[in-house]
Amino acid sequence: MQNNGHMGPCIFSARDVEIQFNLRGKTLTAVRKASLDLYEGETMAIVGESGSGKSVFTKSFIGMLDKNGKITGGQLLYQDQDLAQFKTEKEWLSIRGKKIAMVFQDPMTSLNPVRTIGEQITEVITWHFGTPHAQAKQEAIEILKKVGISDAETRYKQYPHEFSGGMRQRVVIATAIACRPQILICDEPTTALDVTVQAQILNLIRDLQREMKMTVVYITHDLGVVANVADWVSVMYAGQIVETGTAKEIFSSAVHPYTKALLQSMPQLGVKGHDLFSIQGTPPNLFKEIKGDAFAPRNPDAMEIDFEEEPPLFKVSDTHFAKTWLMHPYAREHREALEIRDAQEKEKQIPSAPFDYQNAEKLLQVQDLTVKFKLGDREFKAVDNVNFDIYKGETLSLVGESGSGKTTIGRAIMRIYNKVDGKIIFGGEKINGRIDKKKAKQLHMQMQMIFQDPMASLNERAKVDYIISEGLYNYHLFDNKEDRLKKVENIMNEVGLSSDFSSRFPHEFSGGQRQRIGIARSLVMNPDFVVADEPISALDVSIRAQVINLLNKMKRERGLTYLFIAHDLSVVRFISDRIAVIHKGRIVELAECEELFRHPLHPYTKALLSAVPYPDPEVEKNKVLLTYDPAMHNYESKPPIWTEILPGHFVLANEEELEGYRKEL
Amino acid sequence: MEKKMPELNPLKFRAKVFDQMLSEDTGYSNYSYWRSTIRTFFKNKAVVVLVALIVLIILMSFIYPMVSPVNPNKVALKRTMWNNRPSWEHLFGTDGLGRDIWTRAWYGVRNSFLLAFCIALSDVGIGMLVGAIWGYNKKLDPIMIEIYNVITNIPSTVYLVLLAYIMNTSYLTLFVSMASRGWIVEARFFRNRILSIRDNEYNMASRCLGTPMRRIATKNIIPHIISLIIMEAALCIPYSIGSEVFLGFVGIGLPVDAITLGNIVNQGRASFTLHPYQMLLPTIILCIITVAFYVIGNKFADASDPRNHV
Amino acid sequence: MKRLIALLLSLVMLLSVAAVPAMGEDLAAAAKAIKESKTYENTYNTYFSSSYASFNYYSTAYATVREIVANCIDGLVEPDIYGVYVPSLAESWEVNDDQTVWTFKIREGLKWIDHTGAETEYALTAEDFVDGIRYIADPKNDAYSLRVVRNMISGMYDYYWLLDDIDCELVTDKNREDVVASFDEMVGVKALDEYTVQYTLESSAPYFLSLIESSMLMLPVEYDYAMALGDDFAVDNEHMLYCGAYYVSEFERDKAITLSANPYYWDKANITLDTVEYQMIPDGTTSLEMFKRGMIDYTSVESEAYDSLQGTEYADKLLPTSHSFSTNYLWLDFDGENTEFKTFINNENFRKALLYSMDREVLAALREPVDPARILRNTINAEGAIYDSTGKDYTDYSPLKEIKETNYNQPELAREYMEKAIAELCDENGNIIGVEAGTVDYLPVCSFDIDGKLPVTICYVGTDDEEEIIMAQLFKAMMEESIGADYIDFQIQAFSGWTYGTVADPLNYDIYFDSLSTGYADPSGILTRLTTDGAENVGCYNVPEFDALIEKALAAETFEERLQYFAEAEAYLCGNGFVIPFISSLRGYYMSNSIPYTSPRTLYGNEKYKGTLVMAEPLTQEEFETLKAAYEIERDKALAGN
Amino acid sequence: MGKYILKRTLNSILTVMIVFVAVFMLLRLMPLSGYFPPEMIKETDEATRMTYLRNQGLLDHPIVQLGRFVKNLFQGDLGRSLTVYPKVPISTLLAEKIPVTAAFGLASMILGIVLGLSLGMLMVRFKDRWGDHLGTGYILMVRAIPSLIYLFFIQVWVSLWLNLPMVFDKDIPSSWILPVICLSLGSIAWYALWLRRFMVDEENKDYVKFAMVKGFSKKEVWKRHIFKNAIIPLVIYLPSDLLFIISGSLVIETLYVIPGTGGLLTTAIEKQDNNLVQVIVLMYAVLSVLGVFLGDLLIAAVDPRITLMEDN
Repeated sequence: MQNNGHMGPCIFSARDVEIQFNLRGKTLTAVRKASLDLYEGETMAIVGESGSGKSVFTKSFIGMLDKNGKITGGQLLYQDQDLAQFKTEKEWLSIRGKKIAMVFQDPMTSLNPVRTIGEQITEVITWHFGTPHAQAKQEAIEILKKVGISDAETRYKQYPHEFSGGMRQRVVIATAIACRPQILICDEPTTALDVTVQAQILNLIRDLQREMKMTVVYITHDLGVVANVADWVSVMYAGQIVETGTAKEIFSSAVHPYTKALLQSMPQLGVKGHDLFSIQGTPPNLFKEIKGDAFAPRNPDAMEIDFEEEPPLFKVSDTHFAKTWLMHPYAREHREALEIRDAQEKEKQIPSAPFDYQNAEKLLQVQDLTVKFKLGDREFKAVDNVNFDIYKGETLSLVGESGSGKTTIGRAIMRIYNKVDGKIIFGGEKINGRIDKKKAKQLHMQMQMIFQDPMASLNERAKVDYIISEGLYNYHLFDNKEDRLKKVENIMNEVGLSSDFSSRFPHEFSGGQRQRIGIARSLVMNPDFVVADEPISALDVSIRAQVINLLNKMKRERGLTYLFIAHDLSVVRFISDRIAVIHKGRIVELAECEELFRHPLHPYTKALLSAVPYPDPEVEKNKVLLTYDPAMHNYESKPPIWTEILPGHFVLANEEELEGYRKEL
Repeated sequence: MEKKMPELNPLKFRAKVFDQMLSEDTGYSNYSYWRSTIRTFFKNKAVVVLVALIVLIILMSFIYPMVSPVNPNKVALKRTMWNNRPSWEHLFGTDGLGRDIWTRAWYGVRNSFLLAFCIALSDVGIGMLVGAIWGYNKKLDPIMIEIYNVITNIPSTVYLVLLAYIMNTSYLTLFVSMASRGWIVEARFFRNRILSIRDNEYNMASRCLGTPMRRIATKNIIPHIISLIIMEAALCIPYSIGSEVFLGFVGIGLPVDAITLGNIVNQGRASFTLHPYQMLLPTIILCIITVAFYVIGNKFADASDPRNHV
Repeated sequence: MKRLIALLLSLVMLLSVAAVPAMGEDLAAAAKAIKESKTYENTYNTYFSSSYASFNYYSTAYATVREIVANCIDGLVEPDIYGVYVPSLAESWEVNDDQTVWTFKIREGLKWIDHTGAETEYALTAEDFVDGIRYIADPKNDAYSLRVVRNMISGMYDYYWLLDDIDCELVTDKNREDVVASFDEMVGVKALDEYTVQYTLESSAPYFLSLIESSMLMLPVEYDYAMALGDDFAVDNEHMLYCGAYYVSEFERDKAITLSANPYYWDKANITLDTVEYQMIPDGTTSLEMFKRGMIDYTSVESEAYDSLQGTEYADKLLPTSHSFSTNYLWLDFDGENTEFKTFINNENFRKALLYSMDREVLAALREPVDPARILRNTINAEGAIYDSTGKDYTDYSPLKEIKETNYNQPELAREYMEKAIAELCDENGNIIGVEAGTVDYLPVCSFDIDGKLPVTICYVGTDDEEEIIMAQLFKAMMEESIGADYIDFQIQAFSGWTYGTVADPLNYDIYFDSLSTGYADPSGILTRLTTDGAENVGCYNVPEFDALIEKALAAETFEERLQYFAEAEAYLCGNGFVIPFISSLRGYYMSNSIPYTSPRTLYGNEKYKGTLVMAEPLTQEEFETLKAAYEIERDKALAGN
Repeated sequence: MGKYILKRTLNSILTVMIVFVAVFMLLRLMPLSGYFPPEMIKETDEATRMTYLRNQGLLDHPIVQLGRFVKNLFQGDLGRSLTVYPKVPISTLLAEKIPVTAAFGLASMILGIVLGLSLGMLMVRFKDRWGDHLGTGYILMVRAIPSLIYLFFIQVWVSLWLNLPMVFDKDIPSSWILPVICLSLGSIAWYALWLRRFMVDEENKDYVKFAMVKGFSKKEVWKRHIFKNAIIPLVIYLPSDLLFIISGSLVIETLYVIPGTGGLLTTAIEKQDNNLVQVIVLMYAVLSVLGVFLGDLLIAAVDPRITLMEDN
């Protein structure tokens, strides 16, 4: 344990690295003098939002920059060579794979679809170490076993499309470690995976790192994951490392305003009824030269100096450094004042009263809804007789993994899928199947939908003005042009966008802003009921808080009712009144939000809760991971029934299991 | 590792009032799809030259016939006027009947280009409409695929000879027979493109808002495939001119006194070894047009792909 | 004074006559010298331009097939090198006094040979010639251009249509087999004994021998062999038998044909070539190129090519093609829907205007660039084709001679006639009397509007063959220049060759480009078809005077009287512009490695290779002239002799 | 698997039948006088022509003719040609002509694939440098300029320059060279164009980045990963190309006088030889449908992702 808190020697150090791209004739400085030191056998997490330059920075370590980007300054010292000076491919080949390996985000496209996975691993071994094919094959099978792939011999000859997302990521990791690299860079390896699978992959990486004494660089935007896996954390913003330190220090005593803001805007830490702390605005435009502290324009408590001079790296402790003028002696009293204020606000926030269900009237009832899809000649049940009600003014969350049918339920309610079995009753009338035109028109105004991917849900070739007023055009909800423009302006201000953006095209906005346009488009029709299909899962942490606050504000002001579809339980806790957990097309448990967190009954709910990463290293370190295996219920003889075991707490179980649950309560 | 500390004014260490709009400024990148498509398109020097050439040739072929006194079909009775070498008086020389090839070439370019343009218009026009309808409702699929198979399997010569007989050789006949097959091929091409756009979320959003099909097509679908339409049209023109020349060779082409590049080239071919200039010069113009349109079509396709807007 | 001139004249005559024989001897010597000086090959390489359909010489419409069959199957008689008919398969023949019964004595001991050159068991007998007629008389065998033979041989007309009616179930009381069996009684052809065949004709036919030589239908066939093969008969060289100078030893469809000498041929001494190699060459430019590279022994030379060869080593190798009996003429529509043209064409002055409006030499120059006048022709029957018993050419008979010699290239005269015609047919401000505006429907060829006023709209229709298109445009230029574009509006329509049936028969035209050829040594071959209700009178003119003259000619006693009436009839037709012949359809020039005038002089049939001498290098013009002069002298001697 | 094949075969048979009947009826719209060459119409009178037509059975009702044609077809008798080669059995015609065209077609296809793929590779390896420009120039010349023009130049000038025979002759091997080269020009350009396009697409894929990260050099990645993925989409066209080597090219077979099937269909249609047209159209329809079907089978065999179960 050296004096700077590191276990092993420093094996890689990036000093004031600057990377520039020329894009559409202008140069963009993606990384502005970032420095980072990697020590042997440790896991360094780099946290930052999209556009902060974290993946560009790490890609420069192995010379994988895009063809229009180049390192324009600084050094990359590794084994007393300066990688920044590498020009020819031959030089990089001595590093890539053997010394530094990398794993990418989307497992679906990382493997060559037309070659067996075994071949893709063996070729690495033979290429680097020249081992004969037979022996290399054995090694490959060993590695496959090590990454947790059952019966590796048969799976060796299979093709990538025959593996699930999680399995494929395990194969990618196996390929990366096949040549025993010294440093493994993981660029958001689990973002595209479901929560339960993500937990298993994180455990796998931790075990491998300990076993092979590798240095792992873990890039992510999810602080929960950081808490789970990282020893050291560096926070990156607008192309600079603004704060670095041990995981414990960063989570407990963060110093840089951006890091503090990131931590506070985590939904898991939110207090119900009050707005989440959210960082205003959007990341800075890297085309322009940035003066002073890049975060200053978005930091309400910024000081004047922050706008003029770029802060140097201050030492907070032996292992903790931060690049903010707050650490300067002059700023001491300003810093203490802020700390006191934050503490006071913390106590003030008392959670608001839970939603009272006694005298709320039912807005929407779903009675044994089943949706079937035809795939080839086989029929496949996406939703299997689901029952639930939504009360006026509440937010019901529907949580489940990908492919569980949650989106299908949302679309069935919005009549996008029209051939469904069972009944959907809205405001007392049946709305699925054939209904007359007038009723359909009315429905279109009363029910609206918000979509997941901000990039795909806006028409690239239409101006924002048309996008928002598309609904108005359809039903001529305006008297004349001025009236329409007025309506558009109001709704834009409500969602926090300046009205002079209305003549721009969608691709000129950031993810968060595009999502706000989507929301504006729905709410301009002032609906009663909104289906939000994973509105925040594609956004960065800070932007999520903004959208959640916006949705809550809309609910408060307009008395909306939400069906909130998500796959992350922790995020959902803050916003929802009741939560329904869905698995393979069937709702397994439905309960009031806090009740579900206190007494999860169904094994699947328990497994979900245990897999969700919590942004506190202590909690994460000693958390035990439960796995759910659907075979544990024997439903052949006694089919499960949807019973209300406690008032408002429903669970799908048969007689025998119900007995067990009652004992637990 | 402390950097030398510049002397600082303690006064600066006070909170500055927060400007919300400054935080929203994302740096308006005034990137518009069409402007950067055009910019990438014309960045390539060769394209600029070819476009200029094409515009020049087409303008000349439309203006020259109106302006020139020479009647392209005027036959010279004196044998000395037949098969003259290119001279100042006859820039391209005269053909087997003493007609001025220079004038005939320009009439030919105009007629060939008009014919090819109409065919391109009809192929792409009808093709897009049928493709849109076909792409939009799934139940049409089996029937349309059957129609596609049948039409493409019937040899085009059957149409040509039959139409040439029923409607006697004229521009209209050639147009109908050449356009009778092109549309279904274009329709399939557009159907595949529209299928990939149709299932995007923004189309689903429009449907949720109750936007009628008509406006979804005009506002959501067509703007995305405009660049494809232009590319297909540009590529269709050289193809049509090429098949017109082929028809001339096979003998089902246009009426005899119609002046098209195909006819001139075929008439020149008969006495090629003796008077190469008769075929060579119109061929050069023909090649310039077909090559130019082919390059423009391909380069436009590359330029209209957002990935290349870097 | 007159006596002096007469004296002088007779002196000149004497001298020329004297000189002629002198010249004659050394000419013959010179020709003989040329022939000795050359070394000769025994294979002749030539080419065909369109593919050979099949070898069935009875039913094929293709001229190209006649060329092959003429060398593989001999007829009863054939012309010698001077055109005099000499015995071929028939050793001798005699005819009764009114030339209606012809009896031929067949050469004995000949056998049919097959495609390998081996003798088959089938002997050549008189029965084979009878079977030839039996084969073509049956409608099922689709004999081609049967009309002439069917009307000539007695009883064949009724036999043919009886069988046809039976096939169409019009006649039900008789059955087919009995009628076929009754062939010998009904039809006038009989095998008197194993080696004599006798033809009885409907009417006297002094030209019967030329018909035998030119028409394929008179050739013999081995009936049992043909019937056994059924549809496969003469499909390719293996499914037929040969009795001529050569047989088809190799046949590669659309590519190459090889004729090998028949080892058992009765006139073996006269065969100079062992094999004749044909190969397919589609266009003139390629054949010229291959001749230059020495790969073929003959090539035709188009007029453009002629100019390009000047100054090259081939300039003196270009030989003028010999006579062609087919004449190109303009056919006029007297009863078409285009009322403007109809009123004018029925006016004699307008027809005369058309006659004089064309500069025919310019048209002829398309085919004969050097001496276009050579191929001009103002008469329907070709000169040098039909001779009377005194050797006088039919076209020299008095009224036709003047037509032959008139120079029709007089544009001013054409304009005068036009003005006369307009004076007769139009009122003063140019509307044609009795003609209203309307649309003329000549579909599928074309449809256009007429305004009933000058200029007269003329719709010229020709095939889309390149040369005819050029000719059409020349007509337009010439007529609009001579008669005047203010008086006539000349429109050109082209139709693809195959739809002839939809243009000529249904009168979908005003002026139509066509060609007629003298089939055999008698003007009746064409003229009888041009009468008012004749098969060839597609334009529906009515010419009673012409019909009367034809009647008189047919009823004439002596051959000379017959020719005289025919001459008057033809002069009437051409002089009054009912039909406008203008050039012979022969192709300008050719180059060849063979000595001319050594093979039988086939006027109507196709070139026979018997006796042809082929050298290694091309014949020069001057050698050709000497040989031609020498040959003509001998020929006149031979013709006068018989 | 069997169910899929059965469905596809039924579907193909339906298409072939529709094409067959459509062409049959279209041909019956042509005029009766079209069956006779011009000289024949002048020589013979109307009645004799009617007899000729009746003998060939052309006067019966089209449906009867269709029935008779199909009946003969099932007995393996393709009938006889009417006007192009009167009375010559079509089976002998095809037996003579198809081998010649197929020989040329096969030679040019092989040449096309070998040269085409190597040109494609050259263009990708030297992307945006001389290799690319050379290849694009060639493709431009072949695909944009109407083929008639440069084929004509080649026949006249190249045969003179290299003194190769201008016309095909089965006894002279050197006479094969020019026609095969001309025939293969088109397919060389086609294969080069598509290989380059697929290679460039694959180059931007994620698995290529991951392969490079594994430490393979660019050349290595080309060889091991990109080439195989780029070849797969081309495979689907191979069966059709192979089957259509018997179609021959009208232009080249006319210029070089190759007695193949190149101009057969066009001449047959012009001369209204119904029997011949019918057989050729049937043959081409069966081949094209078979080509597509085999293409799908081949791609399913080569590309693991595609299985025959789900309908495409």
